[in-house]
Order: sequence, then C-alpha cells, then structure tokens
Amino acid sequence: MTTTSGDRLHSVRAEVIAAAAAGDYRHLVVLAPEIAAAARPGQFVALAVGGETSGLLLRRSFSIHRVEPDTGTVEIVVADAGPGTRWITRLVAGEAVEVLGPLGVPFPVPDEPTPCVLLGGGYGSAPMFWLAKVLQDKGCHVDLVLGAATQDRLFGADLADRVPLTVTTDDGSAGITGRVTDPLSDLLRTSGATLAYACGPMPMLRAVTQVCRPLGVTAYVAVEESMACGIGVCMTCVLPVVGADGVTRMSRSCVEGPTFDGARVRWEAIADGRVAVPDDCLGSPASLAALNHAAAQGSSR
Amino acid sequence: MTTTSGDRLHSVRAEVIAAAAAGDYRHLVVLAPEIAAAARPGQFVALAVGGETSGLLLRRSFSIHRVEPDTGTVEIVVADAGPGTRWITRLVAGEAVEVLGPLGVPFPVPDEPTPCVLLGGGYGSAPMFWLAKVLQDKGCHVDLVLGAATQDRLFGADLADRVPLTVTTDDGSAGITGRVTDPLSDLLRTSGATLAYACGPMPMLRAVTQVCRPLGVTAYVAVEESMACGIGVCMTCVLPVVGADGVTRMSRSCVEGPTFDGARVRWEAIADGRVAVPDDCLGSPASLAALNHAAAQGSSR
Amino acid sequence: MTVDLTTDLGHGVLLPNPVLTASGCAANGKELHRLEDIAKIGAFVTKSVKRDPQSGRGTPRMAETPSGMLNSIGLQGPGIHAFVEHDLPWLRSVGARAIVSIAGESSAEFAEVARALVAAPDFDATVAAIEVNISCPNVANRGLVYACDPASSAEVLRLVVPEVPRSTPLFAKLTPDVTDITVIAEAALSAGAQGLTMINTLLGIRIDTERMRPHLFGLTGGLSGPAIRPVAVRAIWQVYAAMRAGRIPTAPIIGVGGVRTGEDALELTLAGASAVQVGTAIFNDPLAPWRVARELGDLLHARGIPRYADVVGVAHDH
Amino acid sequence: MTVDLTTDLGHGVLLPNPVLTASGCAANGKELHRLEDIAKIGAFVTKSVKRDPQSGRGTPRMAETPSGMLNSIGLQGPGIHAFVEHDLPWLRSVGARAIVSIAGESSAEFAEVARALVAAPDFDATVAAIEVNISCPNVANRGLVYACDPASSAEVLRLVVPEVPRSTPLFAKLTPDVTDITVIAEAALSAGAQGLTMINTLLGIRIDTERMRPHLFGLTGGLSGPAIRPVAVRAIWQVYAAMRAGRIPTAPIIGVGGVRTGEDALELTLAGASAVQVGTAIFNDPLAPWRVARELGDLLHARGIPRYADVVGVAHDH
Ligand SMILES: Cc1cc2nc3c(=O)[nH]c(=O)nc-3n(C[C@H](O)[C@H](O)[C@H](O)COP(=O)(O)OP(=O)(O)OC[C@H]3O[C@@H](n4cnc5c(N)ncnc54)[C@H](O)[C@@H]3O)c2cc1C
Ligand SMILES: Cc1cc2nc3c(=O)[nH]c(=O)nc-3n(C[C@H](O)[C@H](O)[C@H](O)COP(=O)(O)OP(=O)(O)OC[C@H]3O[C@@H](n4cnc5c(N)ncnc54)[C@H](O)[C@@H]3O)c2cc1C
Ligand SMILES: Cc1cc2nc3c(=O)[nH]c(=O)nc-3n(C[C@H](O)[C@H](O)[C@H](O)COP(=O)(O)O)c2cc1C
Ligand SMILES: Cc1cc2nc3c(=O)[nH]c(=O)nc-3n(C[C@H](O)[C@H](O)[C@H](O)COP(=O)(O)O)c2cc1C
Ligand code: FES
Ligand code: FES
Repeated sequence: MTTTSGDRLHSVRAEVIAAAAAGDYRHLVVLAPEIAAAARPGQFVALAVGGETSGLLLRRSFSIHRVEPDTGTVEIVVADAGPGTRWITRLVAGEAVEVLGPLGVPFPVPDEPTPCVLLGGGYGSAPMFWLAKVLQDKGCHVDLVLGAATQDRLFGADLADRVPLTVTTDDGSAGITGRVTDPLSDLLRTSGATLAYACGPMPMLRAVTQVCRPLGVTAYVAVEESMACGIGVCMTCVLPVVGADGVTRMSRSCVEGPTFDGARVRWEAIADGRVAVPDDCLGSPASLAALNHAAAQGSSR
Repeated sequence: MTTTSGDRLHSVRAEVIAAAAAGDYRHLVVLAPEIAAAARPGQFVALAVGGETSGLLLRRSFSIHRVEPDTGTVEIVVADAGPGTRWITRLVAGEAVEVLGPLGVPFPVPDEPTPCVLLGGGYGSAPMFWLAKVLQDKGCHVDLVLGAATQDRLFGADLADRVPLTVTTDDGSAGITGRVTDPLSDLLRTSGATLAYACGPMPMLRAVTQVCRPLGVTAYVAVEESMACGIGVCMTCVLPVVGADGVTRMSRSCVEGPTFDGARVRWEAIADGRVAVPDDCLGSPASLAALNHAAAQGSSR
Repeated sequence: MTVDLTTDLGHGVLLPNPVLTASGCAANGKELHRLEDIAKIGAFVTKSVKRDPQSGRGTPRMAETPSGMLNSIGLQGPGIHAFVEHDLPWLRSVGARAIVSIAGESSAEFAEVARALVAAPDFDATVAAIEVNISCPNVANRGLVYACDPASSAEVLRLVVPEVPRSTPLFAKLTPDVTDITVIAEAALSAGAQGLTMINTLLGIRIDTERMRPHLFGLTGGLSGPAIRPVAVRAIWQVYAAMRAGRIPTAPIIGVGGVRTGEDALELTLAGASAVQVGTAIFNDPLAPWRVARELGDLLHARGIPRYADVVGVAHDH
Repeated sequence: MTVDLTTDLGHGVLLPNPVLTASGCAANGKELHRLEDIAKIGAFVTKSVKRDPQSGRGTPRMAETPSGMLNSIGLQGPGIHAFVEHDLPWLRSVGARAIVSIAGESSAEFAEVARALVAAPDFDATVAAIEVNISCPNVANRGLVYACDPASSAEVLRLVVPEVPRSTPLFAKLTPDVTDITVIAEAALSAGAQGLTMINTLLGIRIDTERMRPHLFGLTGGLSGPAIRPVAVRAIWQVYAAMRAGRIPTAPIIGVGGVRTGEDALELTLAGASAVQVGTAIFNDPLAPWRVARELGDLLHARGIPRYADVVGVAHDH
C-alpha cells in the first residue's frame, strides 16, 4: 500500500463544467487536468471561496467524488453548511474557481483481492463509488452501505449500479431505518471482509472502528477536521493518532490523513466538537509538566 | 428651487435588468421603483459590493444617469476604478444588488426659463442628459459640453440628440482637442446663459467655477468626495463650503451636496487628493487655538 | 413564545431591546430616521460632543480596509450648546431614548460638557445614560488617549461624576489599544463609572502606495468593522471574567465592535455584554440596528431562550 | 529596467528579495516545497521551536473571522533537537536561506534553544538570522506574554545574545497588544536585538453561538490576516518614526501582518519595513510568497523605482 502525500500539488484556476442539484447537495464538475491525473480515492481538494472581494480567507475542503483523467475533470459533492459552501453551491457552469489538490493520503488499497465493506454517511459517500471501482478493478469483492439522516441527504444511491448496496436512513425515508453502522457486522460476516472503508461524520467513523476491531477487520476512515490550509503548514487540523512506534502524536489530518487506520485514532479524546490532547501524547502539557518536575527534582538533588 | 434631502430613503435589493458596455464604462439598469419615483437629476445611489461573502463593507456611490418611473428602473454608468466597481461591472442581468437612494441634494432647477450650459467630464456626463431634459421641459435653452481624456472615456455623446452638443477630448480622439472647460466662455456668451451645471473631476469643477464667476454665472457643481455612508452619518465626505451666513463649515457632500453652488466651495483648500480645513472654518484647529488662547488670557487677567 | 429583549443597564435604566447605535456611526438621529423610526432602537447613542463646535480634520478621513475601515474624523460636531439647543429637542420630539456621548481635550472640558448637558431642558425626558468617550486624546498629556492610562481615565470620571444625577449612569468607553484592559476598567469603575462600553476603534494606518504617503489627512485612523470583532469579544470576555472573579467591581458592559448580524450581537452578549452597539455595519446597511435586533430575537427564539437577559455572559459557564 | 529586490537585514545578511514566510504559517518548508522552490523565497522563516517536543493544544485550533482568522495552535513542534536533526539538514539540502524562530517558557529556555541551534552542523550554511518570538507566554510571570513587558523582553534578549554569533542577527518579534510598542522595541534593541519583526497576532476570542461556549479549545487565539494589516502598518510606522527621531536605536524592521499582495508588501515597506513576511495569506494561496515577490517587483517597475531599498520608509518623507 502506497501513499502520495509527498507528490506535487497543483493550485489551479478551474472552470466549472457542470453544476447540478443532487438531493440536498450540489454536484460540481470542474476542469483541473493536473489534479484529475494525479488523484486517488480518499484524497480531497480545497476551494477558495467568495471571489476577488471575499472576506472569507480560508479554503474549503471536499472529498474528491471522482475524476476523469481523459477529460481532465474533477467532481465534488457539496452540502450547503455555511457561507463558504453556500457560495460554492451557487457556482454555475462557465464560472471559475481556485482549486488546490490533490490533497492528503488516499485510502490504502490492498495489493491482493480482498473482500471489503465500504460505508458512506451523508456526503461522505461521495468518494465511495470511485473507491469501489478501484477495489473491484483489483479483484476485490465490495459491499457498499450508504446512510444518511433522510433520503435527501443520501448521496449516490443511484450510482451504485455495479456494487451490492445497502441503504439506511435515520427516519426510514429510504432503505432500512437506522444507522449506517447497523448492517455492518452482518455484512462483514457474510462477505468475510477483512477491510472496511468509511467516510462520514466522526461518531460514525468511531462506531465503524468499534464494530470492526473485535472482528479483526481493519477500518480505514476518512476524518473531517476543521482545516485552515489543507497542505500541512498550519497545524489546525490535528487529532491524536498512535504511530507505528506506539507513540500518540497530534497528527495533521490534511497530510497524514484524512484517511487513517481507525484503530490508531484515539477516539476517546474526541467528543462534542472538541479534541483533547491525551496525557500520554508526545509533548502533551501533562507529559511536559512531568518532565519539568523530574528536571526540578534532578537539579535539587 | 427646492431640495429633497430630508425625504424618505429607500434601501432595496434590486434586480439588474440590463448591463452593457458603453465605451470604457458599464451601463447598468436596475429595478428600484421607489427610487425611480423619487429621484431628481444630480442625486446618486449607493450600491453594496461583493455579495454575501464580501470583505468590502462600504457602499459605492454613483450618479443617477436617468430613471424611468413608469417601469421603475434606475440607470447608472460605472467606471472600473477598483475592486468594488469591478465587481459591479461584472454584474449581469438577473442578478441582484443592494441599492440605497435617492441620495443627496439634486441640482437646483430654475422656476423660470433660463439659458444654461451643462458640462460633463468622463462618467460625470451621466446625469447631464436627464438634467438637460428636465431643464428643457421648463423651457430653458440648454447647451451641452462633454469632455474626457479619450473617446472611450466619453460617455453619452450619442444620447444628446435633442441638445446642442460640443465634445472635447484631451487627446483629440473625438471632438475638439482640449479641456471640457475650453469652449465654456464662448458658449456662455453666445447663449447668454446665467446658469451652468457641471459634474466631473474636482479640478474641472473648480475650473468651471472660475470661468463662470467673473461672468456672473452661477455654477452648480456635483462633487465627488470619498464617502463611507452616503447618508450623512459618518462625516467622511466633507469639504469646506461657505454658508448663507458667510461662515465656512466642513459640509457633508452626501447630504448637503453633492451639488453645491461652486462659488461657495473653498477650492483653494482642495489639492492633490486632500482637503485641508481652512483656518477661518467654524471650529477649525486654528480658531479653537485662538479661542483657548483668549480664554487663557481672560482667566489670567 | 415571544422573546423578552429588555435589558437592564442599571440605575433603573431599562431598554426595550439591547441593540443600540454606536457613537459617531449614526450622527444625531435625523439622518437614520429617514429610513426607520429611531425610537424603536434600544437606545440611540449620539456622536461624541465636545464643548465648542469642531470642524474635524481634513480629508481623506477614511480608508476602506479588509472587512473594516479606518476613520479619522476628529470629532466634527456642533459643540454641546448647539447640541442641547437643536439635537436633544429633536431626539425628544421623536421619542428616542438617547445615550449622549461626551468628549473633551481636558478632564475639565468633560465636566463642563456634562454640566451643560445635565442642565438641558430635555435632559430628564430624553437622556437614559451618558457615555464618556475617554478613548480620545488628552491634550495636556502629550495627546495620549485618556483610556490608555488608568490615572487619566480615573481623573475624567472623578470630575464628571459630581455633575451627573445618579439616576443617569455613566458608561466609560474604553480603547482596546492597551496592554491590560482590565486595569483601565477598574480605574474607571473605581472612579465612579457605572458601566463600561467596549471597544472603541484600534489605532491603524494606511499608506497610499500610489502617492507613497499616509492615506489619511490625520495620519492615523481608528479601525472598526467586522475585522475587529474578535478583539471586541476578547476585551468584553476579559473584563467580564475579572468582574466574576471579583478582581474589579461588577457593572454592566455595553459591547461594540464589528457587530453586523444578530448572531454577532449574541456573540458579544455571551461574552458578557448587556447591550450591543452597531457602528460601521450601518454604513453597509443603514437599517442594521433594527435588523440586528430582529435577528437577535429570532435567534433566541430558535434556541428556545425566553429572555435576552438569560444569556448575558453565559459562555463563561460552559 | 530590472528592479533590484535585494534587501539588507544588517550584519552582512543580504537577501535576494524581501518577501519571507511568516513563522508558523509555512511549517518548516517541506510542505510548501511541493508547490514551488522554497530556495527562491527571500528567506524561509520556520515555525517557532521550543526545547522539547510540543503537542500543542486541543482542537478547535482555529476560527475563521472576517478577512482573517484566529489560531490557537500552542506552538506544536518537534523540539529543537529533532529540528536540528531533521528540519535544518533538509532546509540546507534544498538551498533555502532560513530564519529560525525560537521560543521558550522561560528566558533560560530561549537561551538553551539558541545554543542548541547555533551548535547545529548546518547552522552556518543555512541560518541567516534568528527570530526570537517573545510574543509567547512567560510561564514564570503569570503567563504574561514577554513582549507585553519591557523588562521580560529585555531579559530574553540578554540571555540569548551571548549564545549567538554576531554575524547572525537576532530579530525580536513583537506583539501589537501593548499600550506603546516603541517602549518594547526600545527594550529589545537595547538588550541586544539587532532587528525587530512586527507584528505577531492580536489577542482575540470567538464564541460558538450554537454551543454558547468559547469556540477555541484554548479559549483565546491570535488574530491574523488582512483584517489586521492597518495595525501592522501602524506599529511599523510608530517604531520607524521613533528610530528616525532618535528616540530608540535604529535597526532593520521585518514587517508582517495581513500581507496578501505585492501592494500590501509595498505598504509595509513604505511604513518602514526592510522585508515583509507572508503568513495567513498562504492558507488562501499557498503560492503567495512567490507571487507577492513577483507583484512587488512589477509594482516597483511600473512606478519606475529601480531598487526596493529606495522605498523603505519613504512615506515618512511625504
Ligand atoms: C477532508 C475533508 C473533506 C470534506 N469533504 C466534504 C465533501 O465532500 N462535501 C461537503 O459538503 N463537505 C465536505 N467537507 C466539509 C466542508 O469542508 C465544510 O462543510 C466547509 O468547510 C464549511 O464551510 P462553510 O463556510 O460553508 O461553513 P462555516 O461553518 O461557516 O465554516 C467556517 C470555517 O470552519 C471550517 N469548517 C467548518 N466546518 C468544517 C468541516 N466540517 N470540516 C472542515 N472545516 C470546516 C471552514 O473551512 C471555515 O474555515 C470536508 C471537510 C474536510 C476536512
Ligand atoms: C456622489 C458620487 C457620485 C459618483 N458617481 C459615479 C458615477 O456615476 N460613475 C462612476 O463610475 N463612479 C462614480 N463615483 C465614484 C465611485 O463611487 C468610485 O469610483 C468608487 O467608489 C470606487 O470604488 P472601488 O472599490 O472601485 O475603488 P477603490 O479605490 O478601491 O475604493 C476604495 C474606497 O474608496 C472609496 N472611493 C474611491 N474612489 C472614490 C471616489 N472617486 N468617490 C467616492 N469614493 C471613492 C470607495 O467608495 C471605497 O470605499 C461617484 C462618487 C460619488 C461620491
Ligand atoms: C466614522 C466613525 C466615527 C466614530 N466616531 C466616534 C465618536 O465620535 N465617539 C466614539 O466614542 N466612538 C466613535 N467611533 C467608534 C464607534 O463608536 C465604535 O466604537 C467602533 O467603530 C467599533 O464598532 P463598529 O465595529 O461596530 O464600528 C466612530 C467610528 C467610526 C467608524
Ligand atoms: C496558524 C498560525 C500559526 C502561527 N504560529 C506562529 C509561531 O509559531 N511563531 C510566531 O512567531 N508567529 C506565529 N504566527 C504569527 C505569524 O507569524 C504572523 O506574525 C501573524 O499571523 C500576522 O501575519 P499574517 O497576517 O500575515 O498571518 C502564527 C500565525 C498563524 C496564523
Ligand atoms: S489544515 Fe493546515 S496543517 Fe492541516
Ligand atoms: S458619506 Fe457619510 S456623512 Fe457623507
């Protein structure tokens, strides 16, 4: 499994080729050949918002839904969540938008055929169809679960023509009533999957990890932390992740993620819109206090 | 002659009905029936710029080119002078823009038929055709002089079908080579005009006043000072104007102007993009220092 | 549920809603009244008035900046006598509640202005409170802004307090351009201010890169608008926290700085403000004071909060 | 005419162009190098580094604000030893000129970090200057920011100066959150700083109106971006004016705060800056440091100005 986070980034002014409603979301197709050529499922792009007179300085991040390297197009699915995304949902074909990408580490893809379950929550399903295709091309069996609060917030149920699909909604307006994680254990068992991939809200990613872990299934999750730069220079997008050396570090989800092995994420530190620094994290306030205490003891001896 | 600066103002979200190039300018037609019904030549409107995500807070002011009370439309002519006007010049039909107006004191119009000369410099000619019509409707003879740096910066030469027209350009690309004020003395003499109206850059307004004054001609000028509010609440748009009582005050050009009797403006205080406070202005630093000095003398006696 | 927007500024001053105009951003009322009834505003804060008529500075007096502006007006105004003769009766005639902002070049001038104001026939009927704009230069002290120095701040208040009946609370208006704003807050409150208004503008400069000289005639200007809102929220937070901790006397805070929407007003309120002023936003939308009050009510309603007073400072509890 | 963009930061430090990155807005180089060659930047200013590895604070660590943002990172970083082992050799390998920003919780820690840095094998080849970030909290002094107090500022410099060869100038980085920034500038320069960097962020707070609690995990954050540019220009102006007037020692100023375009860079330069850093603008446009340098050159060219050095501080002459 390889990552591409050290590869060249492209900052381009991209033409909007098409923009259309998709349930509660907006499906956008932009022309960005360099990004389309390089991107892999799980990566994202960052769009500048508001045009030349904008008072919104920071870019907005979006999972790449799919790319078409031949035509040079990149597609994203955008929910109207605030002023920045609202501006994006109002873009029409022919307009231009600044796009930066491809960003982040893609979902790791197995080298051997492996049964997998893919889960997308809300617009988190956007990258899953492309990922499914890449996995299928490798000979993997793929099951797909899409969930959302309501049918309107379900993205792409119609795009899953070549993948066994399960749909859940919280209100039962489509598919099974319940959470996207509800059918997961059964699917893992019946398919014999040893890999799961998930993209969606943090509580969902945590739940997916919790279901997978006791079953020995590796869950790759794409997290969504608030990001100022998207390229690894600002340190705003961190969450505590256990490294290969067993040490927890506040890791940047934009360059070390957004895809992580769910088992390595310290979910207990994440709650109620906040992420705390675990005491045993490298350089945590608690560990530094202990260090200073030890140093003081040492010098007083 | 009456003014309307105490009348009701309208703050409306107006639809752009038409937008087209006019030489170097953009000619915009917006739907704002309340403003169209109330406006008089010499008044202006203030447009918010940049839309919902805008980092540009202040409105931009534009002379009203003309109104059509029947259809409820208001027209302006916009030069691309910076980020705010650039945003406006990119508006297309169907979009919306916040418009506030009608603002300021209109050009005073004589009650009796009086020969007049009208002068417009650059986009300063925008209000002159409408003013000409209002004056002609009152039975006034009207001569019109339009001037600009180049032909592309000349607005409306084609609109003057019912008015004797003289055109000047600095570079001779249209009409007489020279300044808009060059033909003024002759025109005043031949037409016997006792009134002149001018809109354009400050040096032009000053020159018009200087030509008119010795000839006993009243020159009404529409000034263009940098304005933050346009409605008289911020005090940024002032210039020194002599009142009926002979006292100079720093007067707000947005509510006490933008039209002033040129003879009352203290032109000598205005130079190089700055306006100084004349020492004899009410409440000037110099007069306050004298006051304090006198008080100190008084108390020490 | 209708939301109860009344707010209590102490000393019996109850306002029907907590959204006010900011001094110097709404002149003295007549101009905004062309758009909407100013008696419906929580309270109308007038432009800071000094003793004598003031021409103010030369122009340019303003520069637009990203999400804000610089102004350098120089307190242009009619002087307190003309104010009392023309503006106050007009404010009374339309039924406005006024908070009159006063200024001076010396602490004695502040007191003189206060005296003339209190003596006005329309004072009792119209003036709900006085805002003492100590964020202006003290000519005696090298032009240093009063509110940059605790002693100068206290001196102004000490001279003004005896001139004003206790039923008319004095709000000292502070500048954020200090190392520790709680020190100035304490000085003003200990000297008799019954409340604080925070914040005035931040000192800024803009250079005209074309002419390669300062853009403003007066060189420096005051930075205002949404750009400075985080600084206003921080100043309010710090002073409210110091009050809660008992480090400085407790008193109502009027918040100001970058408020453009009902949500912004709520933000300042949650930090500790009992009322909120709208300034620069008026230049963008002259109906802002009325709109902000409406939006604030709608927001509280949507959150199921019955009384504005319930949310003052509550972010300190969470 | 090609414009000569070189700038002289004193002590033999000549930079090919005056546009630098701002500390903490460009990490330690590898990330931006994915977009463009960082050796072409005037100088690369690294993230402030302390002695030990730092986790930084919890999240949210940022809030977008009008034309700016608040950040509350808490100086997350690898610690000086890992920095010297990994980051410095990498910076050297790509031929970057580095200005290393150092920080500490005590003045002794600053000195320790400086010592470890100077001892690094790559120091001479790569480090053009050291930026001493005294705009961070002094744990010994109730967490008060060093640069809020002249004595603390001077103490840090006094301990760092002996650790660093004179050929590597020390730039003290100041906060604008003080009553008089020239007092701090003087303290730092008199204690041995050979230049000043101005300004660090302004202290701000954002309240989450939905959850009715402070938005940032660390409560307060630093306000940056175009919103604060007028404050940066003012700070540079005041300090440069004090130098011209002989009130404080003369030294080069590196300007920072809200620079997004070549025109912004020129504005800070005209106010007195001999070089300009680009920070928050990088988050909007990661190519900003290179673009700003290009735009600055084009602007000078258009104005017929042959040398960047000719316009440093010239707005004071007009
Ligand atoms: C890796 C990644 C992939 C994403 N993929 C998608 C997607 O495919 N479709 C989609 O609709 N949205 C996606 N998001 C979320 C999207 O970026 C936010 O909804 C958007 O930034 C909100 O901006 P706003 O101005 O509309 O809202 P506001 O809430 O006003 O934003 C204010 C600030 O907070 C930041 N912010 C707010 N919410 C989020 C969030 N959830 N994640 C990151 N930053 C946030 C914004 O970038 C901005 O700086 C993704 C986020 C990340 C980090
Ligand atoms: C009464 C009046 C009538 C006007 N009529 C017209 C017209 O009919 N057509 C037209 O094209 N322009 C007109 N102008 C000028 C127009 O308002 C400015 O060109 C415009 O405000 C510049 O904004 P900007 O963002 O493009 O430029 P910037 O230079 O970036 O503007 C920056 C700031 O300065 C202010 N400003 C800059 N130049 C002027 C100026 N000349 N006058 C006032 N404020 C300025 C802007 O409002 C803004 O706040 C008029 C101005 C006034 C005051
Ligand atoms: C043009 C202008 C004039 C001002 N005049 C005064 C004044 O006379 N007295 C005063 O106390 N504050 C004055 N202020 C400051 C405002 O009252 C307010 O404190 C500041 O602008 C911050 O609020 P805002 O961001 O909502 O504008 C003025 C502000 C502006 C923009
Ligand atoms: C996310 C972020 C992190 C920062 N980290 C540091 C830092 O480690 N050391 C430092 O001296 N300044 C730091 N700063 C301040 C910047 O270097 C700069 O002084 C400030 O942001 C103003 O410039 P700007 O408006 O161009 O961003 C940081 C700023 C931001 C936005
Ligand atoms: S978003 Fe800036 S480091 Fe990740
Ligand atoms: S523009 Fe505000 S008073 Fe004239």
